[in-house]
Amino acid sequence: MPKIKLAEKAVDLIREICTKFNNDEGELINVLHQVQSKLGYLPAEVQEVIARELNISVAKVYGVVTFYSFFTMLPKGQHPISVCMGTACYVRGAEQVLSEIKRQLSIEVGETTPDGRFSLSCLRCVGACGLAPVVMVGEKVYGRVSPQQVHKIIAEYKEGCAAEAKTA
Amino acid sequence: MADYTMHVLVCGGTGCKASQSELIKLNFQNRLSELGLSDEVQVVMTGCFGFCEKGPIVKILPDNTFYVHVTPEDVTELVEEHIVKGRKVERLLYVDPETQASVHDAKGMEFYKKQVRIALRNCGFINPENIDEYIARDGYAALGSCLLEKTPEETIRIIKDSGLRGRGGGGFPTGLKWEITRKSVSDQKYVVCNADEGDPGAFMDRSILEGDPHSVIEAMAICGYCIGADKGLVYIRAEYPLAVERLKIAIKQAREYGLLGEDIMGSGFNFDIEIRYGAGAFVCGEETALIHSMEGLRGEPTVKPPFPAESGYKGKPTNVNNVETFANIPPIINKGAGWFAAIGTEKSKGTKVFALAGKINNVGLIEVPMGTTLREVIYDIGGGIKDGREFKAVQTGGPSGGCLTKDFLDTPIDYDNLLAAGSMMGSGGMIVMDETDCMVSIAKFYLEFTLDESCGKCAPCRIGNKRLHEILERITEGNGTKEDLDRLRMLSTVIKDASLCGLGQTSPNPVLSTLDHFYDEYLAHVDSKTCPSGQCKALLKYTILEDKCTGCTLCFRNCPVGAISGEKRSPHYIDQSLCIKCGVCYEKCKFDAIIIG
Amino acid sequence: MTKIKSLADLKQLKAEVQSKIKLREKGDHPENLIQIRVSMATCGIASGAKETMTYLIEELEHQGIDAVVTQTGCMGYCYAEPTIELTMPGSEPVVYGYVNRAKAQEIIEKHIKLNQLVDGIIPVNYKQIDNP
Amino acid sequence: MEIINLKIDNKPVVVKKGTTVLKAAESIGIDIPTLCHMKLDDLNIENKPGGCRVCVVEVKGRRNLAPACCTEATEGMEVSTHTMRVVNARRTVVELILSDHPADCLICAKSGNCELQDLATRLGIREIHYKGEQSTYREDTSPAIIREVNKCVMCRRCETMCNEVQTVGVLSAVNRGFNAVVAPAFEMNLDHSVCTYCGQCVAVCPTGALTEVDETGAVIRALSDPTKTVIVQTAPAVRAALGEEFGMPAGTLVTGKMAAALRRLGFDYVFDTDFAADLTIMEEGTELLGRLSAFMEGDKNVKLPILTSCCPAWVKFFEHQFPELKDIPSTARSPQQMFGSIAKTYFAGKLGVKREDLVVVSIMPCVAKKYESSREEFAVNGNPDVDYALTTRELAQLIKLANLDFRSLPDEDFDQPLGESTGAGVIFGTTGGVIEAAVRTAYEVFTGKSLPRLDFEELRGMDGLRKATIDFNGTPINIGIAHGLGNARKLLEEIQAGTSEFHAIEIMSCPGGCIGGGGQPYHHGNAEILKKRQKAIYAEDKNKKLRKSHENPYIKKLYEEFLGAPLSEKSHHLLHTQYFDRS
Repeated sequence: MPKIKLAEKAVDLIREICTKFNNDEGELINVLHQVQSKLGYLPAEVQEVIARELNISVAKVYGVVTFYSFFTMLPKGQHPISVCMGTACYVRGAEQVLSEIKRQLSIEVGETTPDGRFSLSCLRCVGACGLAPVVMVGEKVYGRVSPQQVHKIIAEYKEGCAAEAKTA
Repeated sequence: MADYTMHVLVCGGTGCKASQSELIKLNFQNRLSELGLSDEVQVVMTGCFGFCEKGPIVKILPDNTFYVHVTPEDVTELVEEHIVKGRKVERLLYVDPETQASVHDAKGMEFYKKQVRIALRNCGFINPENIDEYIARDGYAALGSCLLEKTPEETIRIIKDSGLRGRGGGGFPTGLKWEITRKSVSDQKYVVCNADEGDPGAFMDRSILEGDPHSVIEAMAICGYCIGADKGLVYIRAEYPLAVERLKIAIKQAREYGLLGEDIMGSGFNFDIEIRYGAGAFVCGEETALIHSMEGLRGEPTVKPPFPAESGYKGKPTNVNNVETFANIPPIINKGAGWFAAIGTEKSKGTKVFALAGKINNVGLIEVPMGTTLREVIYDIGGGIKDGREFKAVQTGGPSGGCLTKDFLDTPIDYDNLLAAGSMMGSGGMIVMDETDCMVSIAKFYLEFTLDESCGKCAPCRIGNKRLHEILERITEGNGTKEDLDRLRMLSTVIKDASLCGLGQTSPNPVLSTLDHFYDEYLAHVDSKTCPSGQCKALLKYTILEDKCTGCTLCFRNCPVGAISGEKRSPHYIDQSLCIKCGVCYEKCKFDAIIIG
Repeated sequence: MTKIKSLADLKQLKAEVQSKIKLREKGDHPENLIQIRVSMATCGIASGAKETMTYLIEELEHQGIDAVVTQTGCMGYCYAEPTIELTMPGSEPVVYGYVNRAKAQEIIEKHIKLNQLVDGIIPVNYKQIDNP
Repeated sequence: MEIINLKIDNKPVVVKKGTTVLKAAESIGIDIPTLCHMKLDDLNIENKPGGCRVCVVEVKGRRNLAPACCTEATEGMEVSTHTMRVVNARRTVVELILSDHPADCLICAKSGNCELQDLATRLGIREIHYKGEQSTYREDTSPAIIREVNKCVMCRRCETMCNEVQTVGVLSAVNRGFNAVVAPAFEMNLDHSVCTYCGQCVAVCPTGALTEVDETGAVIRALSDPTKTVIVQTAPAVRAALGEEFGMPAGTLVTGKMAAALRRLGFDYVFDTDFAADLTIMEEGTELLGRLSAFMEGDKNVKLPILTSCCPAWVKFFEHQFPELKDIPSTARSPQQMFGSIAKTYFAGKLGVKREDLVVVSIMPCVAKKYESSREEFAVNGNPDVDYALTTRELAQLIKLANLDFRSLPDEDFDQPLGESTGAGVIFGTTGGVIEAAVRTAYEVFTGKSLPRLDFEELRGMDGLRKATIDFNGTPINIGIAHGLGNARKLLEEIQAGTSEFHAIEIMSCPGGCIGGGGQPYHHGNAEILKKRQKAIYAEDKNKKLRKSHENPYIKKLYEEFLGAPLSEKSHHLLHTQYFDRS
């Protein structure tokens, strides 16, 4: 497996997080949470450092990472889109909304657009069932989304990017 | 400036609106204006009263009079009698079904107030980020009285006597659980709060943690005192950032007040709480899996016994209760076991919080006494089915539960009745479905969920659910056979019987309960290859009615796959082998010449 | 912050905060003090409760209306988020649903300033356990 | 001791508290089928995830079926092991497992030895009612082990061996649900991992998901090549287990029949790795004495304890996990490699055969030996000292291919000169044997006296960690023994911490030593088999005329004719090695 060398800064960051949890293997999930929130994802090299710091096998770390859907080994898009697939959203048409997003971005669930702008995932009930169906873009929640609105929501972020590019 | 002395509230809920409540409002306004009373009486449209069977509803303030079944024609009488003369219109008053007496003051309408808030008592009342507001509403008084005035045994006795059962789904008696953990001998024990609410369509625990985090903290400390633990852990979904934030604030405030930490209120009892995060695994709601997850492992369940009460977190006796169970503890201590036991049914005491969702008007969080019927929940609180459609089923218990039909609408909700009906209480998700929902697809939806969330440890759940899903997929795609229906049932029975944990043991419930109650719908899918509710796309058949088709060619031009043919101005035809059932032709046809069968 | 070192401390604190809240609600200027609770659980925030709350605070201050705006948890009316509960001095609390900026403005202009009810009231349909 | 009374299939049973329903049933002759469960008594190895659900039984009063393997018998319990409900569930579960399993039994490496196959036969599965998608994974081939992941049934035995017993940590359950499988991190190939190739995963895998690399074809080709001289060496533990493959009771010694079979297979010379084991003792024992003497004389730089180095999985283990200790083990090569080296120099010279034309085949109880023989440092100009290392199982396969009726073969002797060995060489095959052999020689060399006794009972046994102090004529020598890498890790950590009290430590990767090697006939979870093999090894030692390595006449001759003396320059060149930091 070709190894990408992690930036020293990233290694230090992981070490720091592990130290904060006393390098206790029982804190593995907390460590993974914090590292992912800082680095965005958990590639193999990161898991190797965590394994070393907590003195556990990297297979075990990988076993845990692949067990929990919250952890990802792939970088997410600039604007991660999540469609709630809880029952309430499902019976109110989340599937149609999802397929419309897939169609418009030409990606499947779990993928990122080639320009790195959007990634798509499904999640289980964000607990905003009153607003079903619910779509989240980053931290922002969109409620009562219809397939017709998908274009508008995506455009918001496309324009946002364009505007950012202009000012930058 | 108007200075209203009287208000007329007209229900604007969906059900009442359908019965002309807007016209009622208009009539009121017109009549009042004619009498020159517009500046004295204000007419207001409200949200749903949750009493749709008796709608349209009109309430007149300040005398709190509640009129039912009001028609637009009744308005004149109401204005002239009640508003002008101050005489109540007897014939429109609500009649108490038990006493057969007309109710003059809505405050006396017990029936109307179907909800009793115990677990949710502070949600929506206090600022969850301010411990003082919690204390003002009796917060931490229960902890204080336990620590300083009661022995652990006495406290456990109260919980046992109250009849409280676990609200996470299983319904194990809480007091008994505490007693068993108390009796386990160990140098260290733990209290765990299961806040890994993962049922799709359930958000009770999230709401409690967001609205009243201190009640959970207080209850955990009481539990710690009872079982002999000085450490508590809250296992919470990482997908609930707001709940986490509020819980953190609450823990900090409790520590600052010395309500967590050492020597709480001078009792010598120490207790503190840590937060552990879930990471997106439904199976971690199962207590042994939850414990493994807290230990930094894959959240795979292990065979019970040993139960966590004997060997749990780090191999030490551990008491696991869910959020709602804990939220019930302080009021039980404060108001006594008898008070709590007086609410609910014989074997299910107290109340249950439900997250009401799906095709229902008033999606929301409700808390009703055990024994309330589904009909009351759906029609009197939930405001009935959305868009005036027909009720078809209600799904309780999430992926572990089942679908209940009309026949169960009058079944009182409690642990045992739901189990007997082929569903279960579960953690409290209640999803309402209408006639447009295909029950085979619903079963498939839940199976998909289970499939995604199965840990993969035991063979029946890992492979069996995959096979169940494949069969359902076959059926919804029109490739199912009658033998498939038998296979579904046989396989479901074994998965239930032989799986390792609660997830697998209940995962076929959505299949079995829909097979039981909607067998005809399954049959339609496999026999005539039709989906009665029109949800299964592969089973739809679009056809053009010759007598209605004008040959406008609009469908022909819009069909993305060229499945439609026909001469201009003569009836067109759909080639079924090419049709991808996208429905564009159906939408475009201006003459209703295309039907879905 | 002082520690609560005994049951007596807790009872004393309870009495203090209760009277403080009473003061806030009924207080010296009962004619002026208005209380608004904004339901700020996930559903509410997702529906814009934060914006509503900010608007209410700013607008009331701007207009010089003495009111206390606080956040609270889920009131249970998820279908009608954002929801607020308005208590006018001396009156029963009234719950409003779907309170966006426009609705909030209407509530200030009509209910708060003129003491008129506004369309969109949610009838409270549950029983609260009474606190001893 | 608390006693539990219960009823199984209406028969009363009395068992100790803590006994499982499975064991309780077994005690009255009720054989409940199992798949994932594995318990090796005396070795503290147990795998009971309760995951396969094959052993489910009905317990009165319980709503669901309970797994017999991890349900403790309780007072008054009433268990039914074959009601229709149970039988139906059990069959359905096996059908489900088969529905996600390739149906290539006929050509599967495990055919005939497969526990899943046996189960399907036993339950009379004739049809799979629930067909559907099967898992597909990439096959992973390494120098020693092949992972055919499609055949994984998630019994987790390999995971238990790799993590809890061996503490190597290569394998873990990964993913979840239908996609859950046991794999190395990132589903990488084994040869990129820290796998030691100990083969314990292979030894316990119930199906064909984990097997050794099959080299029988290459050996057949070499045997049929007239230009090659093909010689064979057989490791000590093979003779105590090979008979099992031919239906002989465990613990039957088949040394003579094995030699006869090898000769009939067409090997030009049939030699014994035990010879090389004696040679190892000469080198390693001398090294030990050298370090000990230096230590006694106050040399602070001397590295003690000395660690044995005959086990290739153990070598790879410390190269990955304790690279900073790589100066501590003896530099002596393993007997297999010493044999190869001597064969391709000394013996090839004697025969007048070119190195390239001499093919050295070894028969090993081990899969790691395949890896060891492929290590670059054990080859000259790309020509390995040992060309092929077959497992005991592969040899049995060859014998069957050659239509030999193994049981009726006569007993024959090994060829000379590399076939002569002492009892010391034989006991290399069990835990404690290497160090006992070393003590026999080192004592006499160190003290200059003849040993009063040859059987060191204090060094023998099956405990994972053992220690003993041997009196070297007034000098107490502390000896440690570990088998199973998890136990080895404990001793290494002591060394790291500087708290080790030992002068010499023997380490074997496999539980029981080579008799429990990954290449031995499958024990199917029966630890009694290992004990019987051990007994056979000690019996062979006892029957030998010569039982001390330094008394082996051919070893003496080898030094005289070729090597000079132990640790001579030539010895260093041919018989010693170095270790690498692989962390």
